[in-house]
Amino acid sequence: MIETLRVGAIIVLVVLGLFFTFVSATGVLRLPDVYSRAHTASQADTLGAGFALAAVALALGFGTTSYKTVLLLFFIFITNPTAAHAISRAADEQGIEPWTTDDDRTDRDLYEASEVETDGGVATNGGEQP
Amino acid sequence: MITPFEAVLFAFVLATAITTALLRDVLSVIVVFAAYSLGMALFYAFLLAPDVAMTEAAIGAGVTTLLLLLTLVQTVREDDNRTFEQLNIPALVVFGALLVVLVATLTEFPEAVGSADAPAWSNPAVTQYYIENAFADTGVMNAVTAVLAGYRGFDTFGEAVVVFAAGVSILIVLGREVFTSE
Amino acid sequence: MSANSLLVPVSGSSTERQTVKYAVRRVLDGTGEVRIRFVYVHPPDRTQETSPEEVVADAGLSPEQATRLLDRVAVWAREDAGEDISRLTVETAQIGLTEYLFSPEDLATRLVEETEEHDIPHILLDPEYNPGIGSPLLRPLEYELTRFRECTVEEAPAQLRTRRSPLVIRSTPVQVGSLFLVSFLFYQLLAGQLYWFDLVTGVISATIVAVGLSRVTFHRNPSLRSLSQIGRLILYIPYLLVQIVKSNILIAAVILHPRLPIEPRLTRVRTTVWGGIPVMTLANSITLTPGTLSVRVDGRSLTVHTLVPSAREDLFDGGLERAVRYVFYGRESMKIASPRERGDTKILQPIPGKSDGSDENESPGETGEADETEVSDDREASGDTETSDDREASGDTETSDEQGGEQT
Amino acid sequence: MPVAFITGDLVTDVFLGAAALFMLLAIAMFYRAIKGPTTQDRVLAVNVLGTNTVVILALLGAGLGEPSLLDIALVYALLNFLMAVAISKFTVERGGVL
Repeated sequence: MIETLRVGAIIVLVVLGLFFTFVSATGVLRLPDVYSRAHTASQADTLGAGFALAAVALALGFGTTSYKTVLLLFFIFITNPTAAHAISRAADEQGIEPWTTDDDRTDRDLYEASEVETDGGVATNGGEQP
Repeated sequence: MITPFEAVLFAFVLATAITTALLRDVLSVIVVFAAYSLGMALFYAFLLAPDVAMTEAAIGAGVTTLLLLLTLVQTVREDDNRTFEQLNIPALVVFGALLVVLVATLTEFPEAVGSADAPAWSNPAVTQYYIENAFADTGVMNAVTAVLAGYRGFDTFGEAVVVFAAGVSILIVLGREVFTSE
Repeated sequence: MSANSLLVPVSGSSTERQTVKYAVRRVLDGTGEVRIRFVYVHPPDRTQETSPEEVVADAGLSPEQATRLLDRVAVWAREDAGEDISRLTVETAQIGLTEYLFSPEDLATRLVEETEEHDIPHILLDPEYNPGIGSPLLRPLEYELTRFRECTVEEAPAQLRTRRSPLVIRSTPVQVGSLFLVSFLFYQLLAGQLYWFDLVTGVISATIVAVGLSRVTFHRNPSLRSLSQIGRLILYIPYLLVQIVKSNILIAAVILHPRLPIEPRLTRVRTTVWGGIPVMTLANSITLTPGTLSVRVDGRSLTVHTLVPSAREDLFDGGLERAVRYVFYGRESMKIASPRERGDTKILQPIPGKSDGSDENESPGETGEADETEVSDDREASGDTETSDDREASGDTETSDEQGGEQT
Repeated sequence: MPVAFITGDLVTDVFLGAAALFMLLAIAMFYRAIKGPTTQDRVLAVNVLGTNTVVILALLGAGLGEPSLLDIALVYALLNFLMAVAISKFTVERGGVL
């Protein structure tokens, strides 16, 4: 009985994890600019990973190794938003302007905006040239 | 029998590898290459080689990215708006020829290589020989070390030379500015 | 040039002692009654930006500390005067307590006023003098002082001591010890079993980490207060998880909606949490809660990208902010009003149809600098003096510090 | 190495199947890494891929009964973060990698 419950819980958790990761993937593909993509990347994905890792912890049983899953969960919950912040901050410093509803810029424009503003690899930064 | 997981993983690794080759922007290539190493780490993990997977994780996601970025700092990139490389026909021909040679060689290998009937597996005496005689033959306590540094010492020596050369090249690339700016 | 009186600004620098010695010798070269006036200049009050504990770090000394510094300097001067002490008058003063001296120019003007007031025509500057006023972008005090002709300025020929090497560890044993304990426990957790090899390597690794990184990890000694904070943090985690799940469902509905009904806007919130770790916790919580993403953190001011209006409303209602305040400052601080009520919120991009969205042709480099629409017009008088400039002015270092701590 | 496994092929299948589906989602997200348009988009996509990989590693660890894969997942979780931050810093300030 308790085993059945556990298997059921595992399946539910895995499915929830898959669902939220699916939302994250959809968001990364559908949303218009890097800022809004960072939303789903940091959030839906973190929750999806959380559910899936909870399922793994449940399957491995409490004790021997499952605390590593908890550790993993902890890391993901701290590092994911920080990474998303770092990425969006980098985008902001490069002068990529957030997309708004009445915006008709294309991907091409966004790319060029980022290229003009950055010195990240483009040879505009004179000091770096040998 | 190939599992669905393996099939998808194959597709992923192939996609990342091809994209790495095709993308024009070096920074993007570094990023995509990190994705490739994700796939490879998963492969090793799936093949139950956790130590190799761990190395791939550390090298692929961590060290390679940092080294490539540090190298990129020292270089100047041409400003180019194309996303993908143009196909270079001669290079493609060379690549195709190499592929044909490799595939032909691989299929012509004797069955023994990699198969379950390989002498190392089917004939436990081979393994047993190393276990029993490694110390007497080479004087090395650890059997793995004995095989690496003794029985196939030339091979290992070649590897060491390659790794050493790579290390020296990295130092030269990273240290270039120090040498020139003084 | 016969100088029988000198004005010496002091700041407690490493060459202070030599400067005092030189000043005394300089005035005693003259004849008759001589005097030295030591002044300490208080930098502008920065308590607006930082919490009381952190003010001491870089924003000058408290009046009591300044008095002690001046007393010490006066004692040095009398000591150096030796038998000529009868001729020497030592005066001390503190300035800047009631004024707002913002730039080196203000400071120079004030110092020159001081010389006129007390009839001291010479200023002696310590080569390491650092009033804590101004920034590298502004012209230095020496330049500003030379613009005034009323007095002469001289720099004391103090020998610069070599700077301390950054490898010298200034951390306290408590910091090293607690970091050692934490990293050792973490190592054993990863090892998973108690075995002598793991214990020995764990001790070695934890020692390296503790000695090498304790300066990066801690700003002050961990105390019992941190323990109660950890306790409240454990209470905070379930609350955060509920928030995450709740709003994740909402965002999932938005993203899977065929028409993708999003309305992304950059907003800025001036939060009422102070210091590195609390702001990091708040910024990360904001990022974790779907619909809001912290793009920049400058001191207390967060630039947040919001995806949908409802997420924006939640952000302005300040539930998370209140919870983070509860974690770090206790129950009392929860009474502080929400950002919306304080008027500390701004939408940095115009909302079409709500207010002026006319200024379209701003350059892409100035995200949200050009038009800042107040959220609610009736709150314009509520004392939000923040300009978009302080986004650059207030230190970006805080964020990078946090990330540095994160990686350790 | 045997694990505290709740046994039953159903759970193994669930984990391996979920791993395959996660991998499919990873391929979908990889499109963003190819497409860009900005470097930040690519870093973001690969960061999400990294989180996915961590999850897949954990699922494989549970599905194949190999808990040592969790260690790899831990290493990956930290290095993935490092990579995202390093590239972000690089794009802002050329050379400011570390």
